[in-house]
Amino acid sequence: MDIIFAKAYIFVLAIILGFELINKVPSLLHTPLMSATNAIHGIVVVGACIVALTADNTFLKIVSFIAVFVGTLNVVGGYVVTHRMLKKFKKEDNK
Amino acid sequence: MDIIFAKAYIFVLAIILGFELINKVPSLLHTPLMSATNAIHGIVVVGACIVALTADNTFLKIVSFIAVFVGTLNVVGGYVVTHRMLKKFKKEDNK
Amino acid sequence: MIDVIRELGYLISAFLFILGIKYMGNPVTAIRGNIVSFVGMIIAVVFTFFHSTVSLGNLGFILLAIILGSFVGVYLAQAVKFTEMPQMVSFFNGMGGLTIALISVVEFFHKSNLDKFFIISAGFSGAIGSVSFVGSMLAMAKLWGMFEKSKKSMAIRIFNLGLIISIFLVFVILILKPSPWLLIMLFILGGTLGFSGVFPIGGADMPVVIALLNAFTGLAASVAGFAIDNNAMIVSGTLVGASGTILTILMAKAMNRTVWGVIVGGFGGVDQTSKFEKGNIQEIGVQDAAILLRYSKKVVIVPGYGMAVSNAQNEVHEIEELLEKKGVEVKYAIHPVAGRMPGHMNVLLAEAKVDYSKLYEMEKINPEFKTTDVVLVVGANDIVNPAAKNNPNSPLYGMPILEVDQAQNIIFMKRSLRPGFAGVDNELFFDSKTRMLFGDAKETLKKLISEIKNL
Amino acid sequence: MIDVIRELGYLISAFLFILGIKYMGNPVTAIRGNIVSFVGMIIAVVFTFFHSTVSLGNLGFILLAIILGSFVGVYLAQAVKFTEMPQMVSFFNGMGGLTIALISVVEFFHKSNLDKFFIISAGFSGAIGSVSFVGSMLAMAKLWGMFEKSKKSMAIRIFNLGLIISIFLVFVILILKPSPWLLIMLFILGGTLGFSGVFPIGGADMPVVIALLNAFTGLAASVAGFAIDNNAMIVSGTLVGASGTILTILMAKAMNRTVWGVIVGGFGGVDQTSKFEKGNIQEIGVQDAAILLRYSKKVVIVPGYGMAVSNAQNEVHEIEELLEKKGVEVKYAIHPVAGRMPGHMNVLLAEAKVDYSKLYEMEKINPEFKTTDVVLVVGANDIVNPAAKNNPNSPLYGMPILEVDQAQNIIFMKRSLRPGFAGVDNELFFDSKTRMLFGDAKETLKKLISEIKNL
Amino acid sequence: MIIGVLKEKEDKRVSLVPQDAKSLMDKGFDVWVEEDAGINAGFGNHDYSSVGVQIKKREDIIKSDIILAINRFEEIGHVKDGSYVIGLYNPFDVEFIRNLVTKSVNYIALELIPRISRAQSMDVLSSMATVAGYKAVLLAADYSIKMFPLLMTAGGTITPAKVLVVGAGVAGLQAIATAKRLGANVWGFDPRPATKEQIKSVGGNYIEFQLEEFEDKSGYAKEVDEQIIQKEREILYPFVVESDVIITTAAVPGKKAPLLITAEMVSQMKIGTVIVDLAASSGGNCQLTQKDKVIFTNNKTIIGYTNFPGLVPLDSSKLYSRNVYNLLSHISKGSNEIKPDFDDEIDRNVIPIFNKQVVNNRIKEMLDKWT
Amino acid sequence: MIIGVLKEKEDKRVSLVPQDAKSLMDKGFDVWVEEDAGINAGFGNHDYSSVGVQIKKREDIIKSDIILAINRFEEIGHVKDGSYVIGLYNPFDVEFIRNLVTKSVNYIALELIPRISRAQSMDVLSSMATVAGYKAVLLAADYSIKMFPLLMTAGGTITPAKVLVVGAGVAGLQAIATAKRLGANVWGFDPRPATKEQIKSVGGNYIEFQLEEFEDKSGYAKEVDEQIIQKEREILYPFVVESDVIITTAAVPGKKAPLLITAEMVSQMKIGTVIVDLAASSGGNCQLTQKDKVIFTNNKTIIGYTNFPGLVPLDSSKLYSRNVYNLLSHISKGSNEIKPDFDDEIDRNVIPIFNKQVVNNRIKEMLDKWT
Ligand SMILES: NC(=O)c1ccc[n+]([C@@H]2O[C@H](COP(=O)([O-])OP(=O)(O)OC[C@H]3O[C@@H](n4cnc5c(N)ncnc54)[C@H](OP(=O)(O)O)[C@@H]3O)[C@@H](O)[C@H]2O)c1
Ligand SMILES: NC(=O)c1ccc[n+]([C@@H]2O[C@H](COP(=O)([O-])OP(=O)(O)OC[C@H]3O[C@@H](n4cnc5c(N)ncnc54)[C@H](OP(=O)(O)O)[C@@H]3O)[C@@H](O)[C@H]2O)c1
Ligand SMILES: NC(=O)c1ccc[n+]([C@@H]2O[C@H](COP(=O)([O-])OP(=O)(O)OC[C@H]3O[C@@H](n4cnc5c(N)ncnc54)[C@H](O)[C@@H]3O)[C@@H](O)[C@H]2O)c1
Ligand SMILES: NC(=O)c1ccc[n+]([C@@H]2O[C@H](COP(=O)([O-])OP(=O)(O)OC[C@H]3O[C@@H](n4cnc5c(N)ncnc54)[C@H](O)[C@@H]3O)[C@@H](O)[C@H]2O)c1
Repeated sequence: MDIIFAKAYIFVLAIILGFELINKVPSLLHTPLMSATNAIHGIVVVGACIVALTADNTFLKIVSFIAVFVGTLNVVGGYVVTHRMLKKFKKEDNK
Repeated sequence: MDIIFAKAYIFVLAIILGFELINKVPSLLHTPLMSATNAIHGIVVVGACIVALTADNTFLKIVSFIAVFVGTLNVVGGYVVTHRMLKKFKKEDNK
Repeated sequence: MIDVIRELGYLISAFLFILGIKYMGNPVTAIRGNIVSFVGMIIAVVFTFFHSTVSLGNLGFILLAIILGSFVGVYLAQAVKFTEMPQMVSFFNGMGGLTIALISVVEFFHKSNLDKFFIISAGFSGAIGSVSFVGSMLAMAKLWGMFEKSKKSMAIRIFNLGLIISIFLVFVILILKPSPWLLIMLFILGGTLGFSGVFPIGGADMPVVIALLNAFTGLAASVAGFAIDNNAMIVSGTLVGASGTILTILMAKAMNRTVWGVIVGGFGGVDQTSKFEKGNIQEIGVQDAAILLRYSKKVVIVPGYGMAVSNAQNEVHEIEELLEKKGVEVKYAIHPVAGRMPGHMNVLLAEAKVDYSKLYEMEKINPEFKTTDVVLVVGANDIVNPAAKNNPNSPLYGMPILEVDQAQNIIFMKRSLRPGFAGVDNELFFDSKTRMLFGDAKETLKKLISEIKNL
Repeated sequence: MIDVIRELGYLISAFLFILGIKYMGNPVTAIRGNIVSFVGMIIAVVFTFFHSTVSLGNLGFILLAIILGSFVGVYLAQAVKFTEMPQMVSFFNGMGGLTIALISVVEFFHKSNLDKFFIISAGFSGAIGSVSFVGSMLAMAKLWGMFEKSKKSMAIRIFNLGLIISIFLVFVILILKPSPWLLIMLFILGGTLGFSGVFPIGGADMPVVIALLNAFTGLAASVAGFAIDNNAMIVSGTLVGASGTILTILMAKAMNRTVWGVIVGGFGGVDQTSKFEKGNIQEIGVQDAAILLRYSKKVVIVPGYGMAVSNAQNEVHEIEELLEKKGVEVKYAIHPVAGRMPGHMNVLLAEAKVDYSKLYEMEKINPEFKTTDVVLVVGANDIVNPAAKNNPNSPLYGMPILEVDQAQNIIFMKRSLRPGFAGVDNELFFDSKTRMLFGDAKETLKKLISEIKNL
Repeated sequence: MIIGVLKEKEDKRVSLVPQDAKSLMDKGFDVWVEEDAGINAGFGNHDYSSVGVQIKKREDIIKSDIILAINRFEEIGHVKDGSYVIGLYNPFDVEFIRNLVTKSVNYIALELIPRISRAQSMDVLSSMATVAGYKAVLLAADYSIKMFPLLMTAGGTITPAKVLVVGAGVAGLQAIATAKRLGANVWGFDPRPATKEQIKSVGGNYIEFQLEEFEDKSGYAKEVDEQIIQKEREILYPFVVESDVIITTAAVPGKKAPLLITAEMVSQMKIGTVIVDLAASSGGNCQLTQKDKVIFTNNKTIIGYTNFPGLVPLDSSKLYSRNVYNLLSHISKGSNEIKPDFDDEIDRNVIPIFNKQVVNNRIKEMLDKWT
Repeated sequence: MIIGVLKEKEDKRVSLVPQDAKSLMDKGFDVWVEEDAGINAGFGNHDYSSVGVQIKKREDIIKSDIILAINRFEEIGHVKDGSYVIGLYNPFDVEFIRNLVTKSVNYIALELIPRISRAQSMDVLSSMATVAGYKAVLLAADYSIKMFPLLMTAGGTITPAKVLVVGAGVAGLQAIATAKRLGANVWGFDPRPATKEQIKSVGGNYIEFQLEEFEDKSGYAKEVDEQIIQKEREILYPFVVESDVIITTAAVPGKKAPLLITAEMVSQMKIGTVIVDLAASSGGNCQLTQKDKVIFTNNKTIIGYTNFPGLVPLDSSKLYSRNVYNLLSHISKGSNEIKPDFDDEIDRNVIPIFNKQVVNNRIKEMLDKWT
């Protein structure tokens, strides 16, 4: 029971934090930000790895191989695309 | 183990949230805000109540009575003082 | 002990994600934000293999999958054209949804003890993952122009409602009587919903749809984290779910839509049409205009009668000073008949103490527009109307104009699409390089100024 | 089930605390914030009694304690004078620290199974609680002027270091060999540290000290939450600990101190003296000035030569318009010899298009200062110098001045404490109603404007 | 073709400045300038000769193909056959046109440049009105017994002058802007609805009085009947008696100016009030105005000059010259000759007399009405 | 005591305006005003009589106890025994003082009001300099062949006039501010270090040249030797030849004005340049300046008026009158009589001649030097 409540706290706190963080973002950053958060939910690749580690028959191995593969696509592709989008703001220097 | 980590997450998330929330506060609000957070840590009265509920000898009862009493002081006094401080901003209407 | 290390790693990566998202909110730190969150991701993945209870027997093919995935991911991300990036984001988002569905399937097949908590979370996350997967693929296809927007119809609406009800029923049965096939059926129904939900929505709304599906995937990742009891997934997924939701709302607002309007569109409801009758003008928000200006090298300000009417000369001067301070080169282009009397602009700008040396006559500034990043047109109209060059029937024909159409970007500040003194429509409003920034010039400039200050 | 309800209650109260703190950050919503967090507190307390494993036998005396505490708390909070509120906050903070120490003691005596985790957290939280308790009481006493600031000395520094080391040792022994007496000893040592740490710090730094102790109490509450396994305490305590820390830093910054400097002062190190040599002028930050202006009914602007030098007339006009829009009455007081030529201010303000009807001559405006909430002095000096009335030896003596000293508040915008044209010091800088807002007038006004816009 | 520039007799301006002379020569024209033609406008003979212009005697200039002179000149009847004269000679003067049409001179009337967008760069009337509006304020300030700005000084407060500007066309707007610059409290009056926004845009206060149907398609005002004028006077009255300076610019092209300020109103004004009547050439907006004179009556000053631009000769010459240059560039169609194209709206309007024919329709109608 | 106000002979100003006359009467003074004394400044006899002032003939006014006249007047030797005359008669004129001291008149010299804070409200020199600085610009603009503002028009661009202001005291600063208002490009020159910031604060550009030790304690400039003046001319030269308008205000109280613009420099200027020399009364800053005349030489205009405030009679009368009122209020110490207190810095300075004695030290020294 206790652990469930603890996780509920985590869930609620993370939601509030997510709202707080994004609240005031200029709209030109909307697309990069969407792309960046898209990369972050690529964290599912971690889940895919975990199930892949425990996969103990060929079917599960194949499925989890695919899962890790597409999850990695999500992560890596997501970050690279975001990076490319952001490069146009790269005038941090002359502030 | 799991529960400890969950609590660690709560701890970390709450710290970040605390920082995020206070980051840009006009300094005229510093004192009221200090007072308000002071009232919030009066949450220890909850702890005092819990231990008071389980107190099973006179010594513990007396000590926990004191604990609840001073904890309540913290809470109630804290909120009322904060409220008084804030009343001077009460011109929310003519915006 | 090894589990402690892993969990610490997760904790650090969660922290880095939060920091990354925070940095992403400001153009100055956005790149750093992306890198920080990338580091967080690497930590999360690496530390996953610090696990006391499972063997690392499958590590080989996992690494293979990761390496393969990385190569393909980098290739795709690099290959895509700048204009097609939204499609790519949508595709990657779909991949995330697919992963979640697959995880659920594997765990379902593999897990010996299927407690209710697990079934609920695995079913829920997988179903949403499927919606997100199929929906994203369709959104991508639509952005590539592959499906013409189909007509809204009552039929689709009923079909979608039916779909939702059946998903709900299958889910209930699954919980009561767990079976892998029910799970897969659930996912198929979810995928169908993803398709039929996105299908009726018009291409213009796709960015909002993608943002929404992105938030869905985040939520699904979080719930999947509950299912397989992984804190990294819970925290990160929730963050994305929450920030993605806000982002969807913000994006919809920036496009003058409501999220609800978009979704109703998806369910075959009536879609509102655009605010303006004519052509497809493109509006710009104050924040975007601020960013565009602040990150330019050279800005030319074109004042017109509207500046005089709204008495905005001081604000014009302020924005000029502000941009100069941020390293942008700013000049004024003064058209000989701007305003309503000869020298109208000069009188006003002198009053605001604009340096005379920053004012350029038409002949002097015209060759410079080619190298200008942004032209900020403050309440001018006729004096930049290309009809004066192109349209022999226009009453303006023959009047020399400021050739702002040669600049990279044009921001028009005026209150409406109404014409100027000559009463002639201005085709420049509909130019692909033009962004309209509607509102009283003085008020809008004030907002612009405070936005630029924050950059 | 009953525990589920309780935990849900805690979750809600945690949410309300967060919301409350968020609201507290803006003067417009601050009152609401306090009320929201108060509701959260009531929920937390009430739901605490929804407990499946303990009997409610002691409920009677607990309620008695709560009622008594409420009465006394309300009484004290109402009775205290406005100027003495910081003392009161310090007192209440001390009570919180005491509570934590007492909880630790009770749990220690009561608990049958003293695992390490409990001992560490109870000991740690109780010790910090004691520091906070004694430190707060002393800070309160100092604010009441009860202890003169003692000399810094090496002795205190060594004593404090010794104290910290012994606390550490006792703590280690306690963990290895738990005993209530060691615990109490730990608390006594903590209390001593609270005393000897705060003792050498000067009264002027007390607000920062109180803020720091407040953060300590928050941290202690959080750790105590770990000790007795109470989520409400963990979340709320951590929030307070974190926000209290930031707040301490901000407050120190606002007072031109560093937290580190204050603490070093506490350890008997060398205290930096104030930035200015003479008297005790009071500075004000831009944000506070903005709030002061925006929440006034009537503001009078006094422009002087400094406005001309920094060319700030447009900004002055803008702030006037802005305040008027927010419902504040704004007038200008024009002294006949303000600036360096007759009519200097008029020329500049006309250029900025300030309405002539807003400009008041000295004789007209002087009777109005009594009803003025804030006078904003923009780079003027001699023309508001009371020496012209009070000091027959001053070269200014006999010159009529703007009697701004009759207003409720005076904000001086200038770059330094340097005198004006006449070369005479201005005693008004040191008036208790005066706040100095240092910096170039134009720059400062720009910042003020954007702050006021946010209110 | 040879362009000849005459020296003006009673005007300090010159119709072509060295810079534009050079530009015309670059186009293939020859330019002759009468001795000392530009000296009063700030251009010595050397300034002309150094760009290649020939300095000639007046009798030579009269023989050139295109004669530039701002004002009518005696020898206008004795120029070469088929040559052009360009200037501001008032084409609405029936006698003048009748006379001229009998000679073999081609007449280009700058007053007739159409108010269309592409002709703006040739619009001498606008240019000169700009200068006139500015100068009117300076003259008024000079004759006024009051300072214009508000000044709060140790010797008491100088209140801002009250300035009333009647008619907010080009000259009126410039006058409002200039008076405002000097710190006066300015009121603008013009029944054309568009002027409300325009007056405010240069910092003036607007006197509420609008008449739809007051403006014709070309943006000019129409003539109105006495009843409306009476109404205007009533509205103006309280402002007139309060003002320190009044500048009147109300005009209807080719018509007599409306009489808005009666002698009776003048008598009610404050001591020292200054009236500058820019409409003096078409009869004046003030009843007491005397053409080309400054009169001082009843402690009020009334200025009735008709040539305000001539009082700022350097800049008004520059503007006039540039306008003429733009016109010549247009009408010569890239060659070095005047080649009128009567399908072109500008050419059709600006040349009232060509080859002993009255070409311009407005002028033709006018002549017809008078016969 | 009776205060008598004379009508000025060659000046449109009046030394007391009705409003201040009323205030003096409220203090117990009687006020007589010569017929039509204020008419040129905008105040009719009725304006005076309606506040209770008596309108009298000149011969009566001469008999009053305190005589107000801005300029010297013929009858100054024939006033009543022990009466006061108050005005701007130049107390540094040795002859004049010598003559006056033999009569039984008490002389209050407004030029001698000390520049201390509490005397600012009586400082006629500052007031008149303010008006002069303003008027100098308007006159210059009026004589100039150029417009002042920058105007980019369809007829080409009118460049802003270049205005050079030499000497940035009260008049100079006001001139800079006024020229700037009209849109000119203004350059200010003054070696007193404090003027750098001051010139910029009214929108002028500063010509870099500073001399420490140039300013005495009272804020006035000191006389400097020929070598420094030569240096100044060199620095000014490039600005002088570029300018369209030059306004000179350089002065040292009681001394001859520095000669900063030589005839040679004038000959190098552009055609049409206008010089307004506000220092004409003390010899002029320009070599060609002729006192009280406007000369046109070599195509340049040089204005040497000495009474600029008199050209704006209404406001300068108001300021003068208020200054005098403040002085009388001070010196009458609440009574209705003049009661000088020679311990007071103001009284000690402002009354050079009292009871046939020269009181003021500066004047005394001057007289001693001359004998
Ligand atoms: N300079 C002269 O001497 C002179 C004399 C007479 C006529 N003209 C003519 O005037 C025109 C001048 O061109 P222009 O580009 O300066 O002016 P324009 O073509 O008249 O356009 C001005 C624009 O400003 C906008 N506007 C008006 N008030 C505004 C406000 N408060 N905030 C923001 N925008 C505002 C209007 O659009 P919204 O209504 O949509 O806001 C309008 O389209 C030319 O056609 C010229 O020929 C010039
Ligand atoms: N009006 C006249 O006709 C006239 C003529 C001559 C003399 N005066 C004399 O001038 C004085 C006028 O009084 P006042 O109060 O207007 O001026 P003031 O007494 O000279 O004071 C001006 C103040 O402005 C501040 N300042 C300068 N630059 C600034 C900047 N960039 N930003 C912010 N503050 C700035 C200076 O303080 P910091 O250096 O600390 O910034 C200075 O103390 C009187 O003594 C008067 O007698 C007047
Ligand atoms: N588009 C162009 O190329 C262009 C160029 C210059 C001027 N214009 C416009 O042409 C118009 C006329 O300009 P203008 O200065 O040559 O006009 P103008 O000199 O003919 O008349 C001056 C003013 O007098 C006013 N007036 C006439 N009768 C009046 C009456 N009875 N009472 C009061 N006021 C009266 C008119 O409304 C006009 O504003 C203006 O609107 C101007 O903006 C257009
Ligand atoms: N505090 C007060 O009460 C008060 C009142 C009025 C004026 N003032 C100050 O008194 C000072 C003098 O004012 P004023 O206008 O009566 O001065 P002024 O008329 O005597 O002189 C005018 C200017 O000429 C300049 N000058 C003198 N010799 C020069 C030379 N060789 N070259 C160039 N410039 C030269 C002076 O520096 C001065 O600025 C100013 O600083 C003014 O601000 C003070």
